[in-house]
Amino acid sequence: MLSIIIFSALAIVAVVSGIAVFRVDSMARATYALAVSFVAVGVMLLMFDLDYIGVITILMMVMEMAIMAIYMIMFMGMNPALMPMSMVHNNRWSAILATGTFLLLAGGAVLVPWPARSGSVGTEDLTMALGEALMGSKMLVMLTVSPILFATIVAALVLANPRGRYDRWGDNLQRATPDDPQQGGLGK
Amino acid sequence: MGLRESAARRAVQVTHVLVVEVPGWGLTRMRVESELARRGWTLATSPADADVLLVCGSPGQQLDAACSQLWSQLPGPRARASVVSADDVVPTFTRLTAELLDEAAQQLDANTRSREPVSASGDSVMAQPVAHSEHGSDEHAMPMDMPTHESMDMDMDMDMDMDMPMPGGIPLASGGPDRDGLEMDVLHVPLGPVLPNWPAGLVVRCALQGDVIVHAEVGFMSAAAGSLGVGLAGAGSFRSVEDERRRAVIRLSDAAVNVLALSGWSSAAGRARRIRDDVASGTALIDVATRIESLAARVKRSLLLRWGLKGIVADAASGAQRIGYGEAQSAHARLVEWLDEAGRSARDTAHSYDPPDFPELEPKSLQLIAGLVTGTDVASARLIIASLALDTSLLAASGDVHS
Amino acid sequence: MTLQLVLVVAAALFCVGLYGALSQQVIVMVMMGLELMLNGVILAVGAFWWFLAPNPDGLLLLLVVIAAMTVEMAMGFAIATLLHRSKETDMTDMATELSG
Amino acid sequence: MTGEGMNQAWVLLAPVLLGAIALAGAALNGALAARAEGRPALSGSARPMLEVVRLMRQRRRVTVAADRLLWRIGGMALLVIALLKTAVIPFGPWILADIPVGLVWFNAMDVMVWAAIWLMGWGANSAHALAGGYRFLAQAASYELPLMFALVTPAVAAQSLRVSEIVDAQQSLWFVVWMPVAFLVFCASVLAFSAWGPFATAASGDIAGGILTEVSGVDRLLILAGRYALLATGAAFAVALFLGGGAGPLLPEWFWTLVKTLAVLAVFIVVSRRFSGVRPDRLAEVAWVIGLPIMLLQTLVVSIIVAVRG
Repeated sequence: MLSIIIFSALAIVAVVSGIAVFRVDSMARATYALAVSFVAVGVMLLMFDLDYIGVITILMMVMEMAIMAIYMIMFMGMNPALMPMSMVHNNRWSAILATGTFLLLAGGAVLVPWPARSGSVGTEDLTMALGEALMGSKMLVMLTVSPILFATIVAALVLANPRGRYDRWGDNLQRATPDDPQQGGLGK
Repeated sequence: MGLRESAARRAVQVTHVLVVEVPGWGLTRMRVESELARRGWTLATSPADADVLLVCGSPGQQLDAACSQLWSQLPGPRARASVVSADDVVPTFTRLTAELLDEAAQQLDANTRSREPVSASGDSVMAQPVAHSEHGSDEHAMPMDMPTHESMDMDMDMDMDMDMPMPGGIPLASGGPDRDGLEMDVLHVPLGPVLPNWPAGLVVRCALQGDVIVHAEVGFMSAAAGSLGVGLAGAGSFRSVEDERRRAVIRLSDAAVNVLALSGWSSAAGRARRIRDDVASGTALIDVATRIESLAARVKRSLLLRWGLKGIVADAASGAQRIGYGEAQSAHARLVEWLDEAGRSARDTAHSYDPPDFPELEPKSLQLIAGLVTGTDVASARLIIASLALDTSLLAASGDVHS
Repeated sequence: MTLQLVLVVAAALFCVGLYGALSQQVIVMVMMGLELMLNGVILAVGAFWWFLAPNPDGLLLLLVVIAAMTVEMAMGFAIATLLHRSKETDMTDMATELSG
Repeated sequence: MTGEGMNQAWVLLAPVLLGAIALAGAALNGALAARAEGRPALSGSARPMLEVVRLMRQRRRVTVAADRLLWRIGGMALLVIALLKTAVIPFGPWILADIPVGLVWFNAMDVMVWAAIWLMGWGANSAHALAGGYRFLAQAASYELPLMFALVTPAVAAQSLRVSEIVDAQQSLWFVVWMPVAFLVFCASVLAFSAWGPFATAASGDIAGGILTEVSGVDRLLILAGRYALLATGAAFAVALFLGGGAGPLLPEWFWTLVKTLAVLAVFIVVSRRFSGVRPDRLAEVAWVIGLPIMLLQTLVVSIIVAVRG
């Protein structure tokens, strides 16, 4: 019983702050509303005994939203003030589509006869088991995900960085220290 | 009631004081700082941090207006005083303590002052706190750029319609291309006239993108006409060689205090300040010489400081030269030089003494400072200005300079 | 707490995100919509795992979803920065005009 | 008293003890500052209490168009984060929540500091405060990855993310002995996420106090106390991860934990005074080009040792 109350409270927090993301008047509030939504979902995962995944979700999402807030302000140009804003297009169709999808999904969730639980949570350390699965029988997943993540890092840097090494070190790479707008700590 | 009083008595033992130095009253400010240290009081970094607003000297019109603005930003319980001569310092402090302890008067002050939110010190410690409403002058015209409309530029004159979105009466920041090729908001932020470790009376009005200064204009707020302080190193008709040396050591260590404090090394800055205060209060120079030398050695040894100050040079096509320095020198080199020179001056017992050169500041050289700080970030700009060791008392009589 | 309840909540999160991703004009806001959709997915996968098949292998799917989220985020920021630099726009509408 | 009963009492005791340790740190800092200014050190050690009284008496203030909600959340967050961190730190035999992923929990909480400090800077609607917030985020982006690997290293050695098991794994040999780099990186990161000492540029004087520019009264008190509390939890966690927790001869475990924590905290405070500020824009390159690879190397060495020993 208690778990249902806690879960419902978290669910309300998650959904309401999710809605707030598109309703509040300030970039910072929108971003941190999303962070709150993620934290609520992270705590729900903790309720499913998913300790590691739950805490990791909280960790990653708060970090990501802290960075996201900067991008929001950088790109959208807002003073630290509560600025009424509306940046929506085809609002009506979006709302209809979203509501339709919700009815479909929720209907499915309620009506589908879900199978009974198979297997059970062992007494063993789940995180350890997850790690062993990752490094053992399911290593292929890790082998796929890691190069994708690495490629993402490289690709994102290439896309976002405006200055190549010839801009920094000169046409013949002849400079002793790079010509940067802001000097780094090493001069590399 | 007894509880309130005893709490108040405890609170005033660690009063935080926002010191405003009027150009020309450097010695008074130093006297105030040494008295603060003696009592265990603290220099406030911003009005929100302060219990006391203490003005050293008699400010001119602009600086006076800025002080009133600061006064309105103190959270309270608060007290305000001004000291002109060094002899006034101790009695003033006693009076300030009594004022802070006066519960009834503080209560009255709290009840009568405006309850409106105060303006942030970042954008209101400015030359004309009411500039926006008085004259919609060209220098305050800001092109606006609404995110929803494509480059809808318009001048933000104050006589324009008020239906533009201005939350809290603050116009939105406008955009501008930044050095990384991204369009970014430009914030107009004045540095000075009241900041920790900042030359008296100087105002650098910056256009900031992030914390990079993309444009700067320099202004100056002078002392009241007809009143003259004694400058950073003091002036007198008769100067003995010993006095000259003393002045030089005070001046040099004061400059070192500023650079050390701005580089985030408060304990070294504190040592330099104690040396300065001891010399000012009459300790024999030979007695502080060892301390100066050990501080200089400490500063030279610190790799972290050298690394942190690396590349911070007042150069910008030798604007520094025209301000009065021989050559462009890094902040670190200058700091070491000051401390060495102070050590030499303190040891020196020769009969003649040639004081070290500091730039003679003229009103027109002020504008060169803008060139020195443009393109740097705020932290570097603060260090560059501190490394110039400006003595604005030389300008005290020249009146306010508008940017 | 039943699987149905959790799934309805997850569907709600997903659809709020869907609404945002479809209706918002600014790229970063669209990304926030996508994030919210993935938030719903994470919750749903967590619920399936807990109520249907609680064995360690199922957790891998969650890790993959989280990894997908970081990829989405990093690429989103990179493209937003690139667009901002080259076209001084942050709107999806303007980015659709691909001619330089 | 039984172990169970004591553990329940610990729920109430832990926040008090955290406060006491943080206060001891503040007192030491005050004493050092007073001695440096030529006043008796004893008068300086009373200073934190006097400051508390002063800030309680001072009025709060609000700036024009401040985002009050976010500002107040940011101001309170540091203390709350410190308390949440305390939950997974073992104090001798007692621990509030010995969850299987205690280490990750600690890491998640110090990421919360990113948000807290940036919100303080943002909420005030002041350019100086915002610059402080940005400085902290820039610094955070530099220290976080080395910090994560510094946290991972003891976990690899103990083969567990549970803090109590990490402590138990050190009974024969403290981890600091064979993972000194991780220990140093962790300590530096503690200073960094507490915005303390050389890493205090977010609140430094050159931007009029940065994140502290506009706060007064109780709000300021919460932030300052929060920083000391974060420093204290960092010291306590360093003891658990690297210094053997409550291990020590003769005296009870809780005593050794307390002594070690206070010692680490004292070292943090004394050593910080010897350094000048580290600017975030300079730190970034060093942290990523030197700090992170060295830290990875440390983790690799430890992993190999663990694998070889079986």
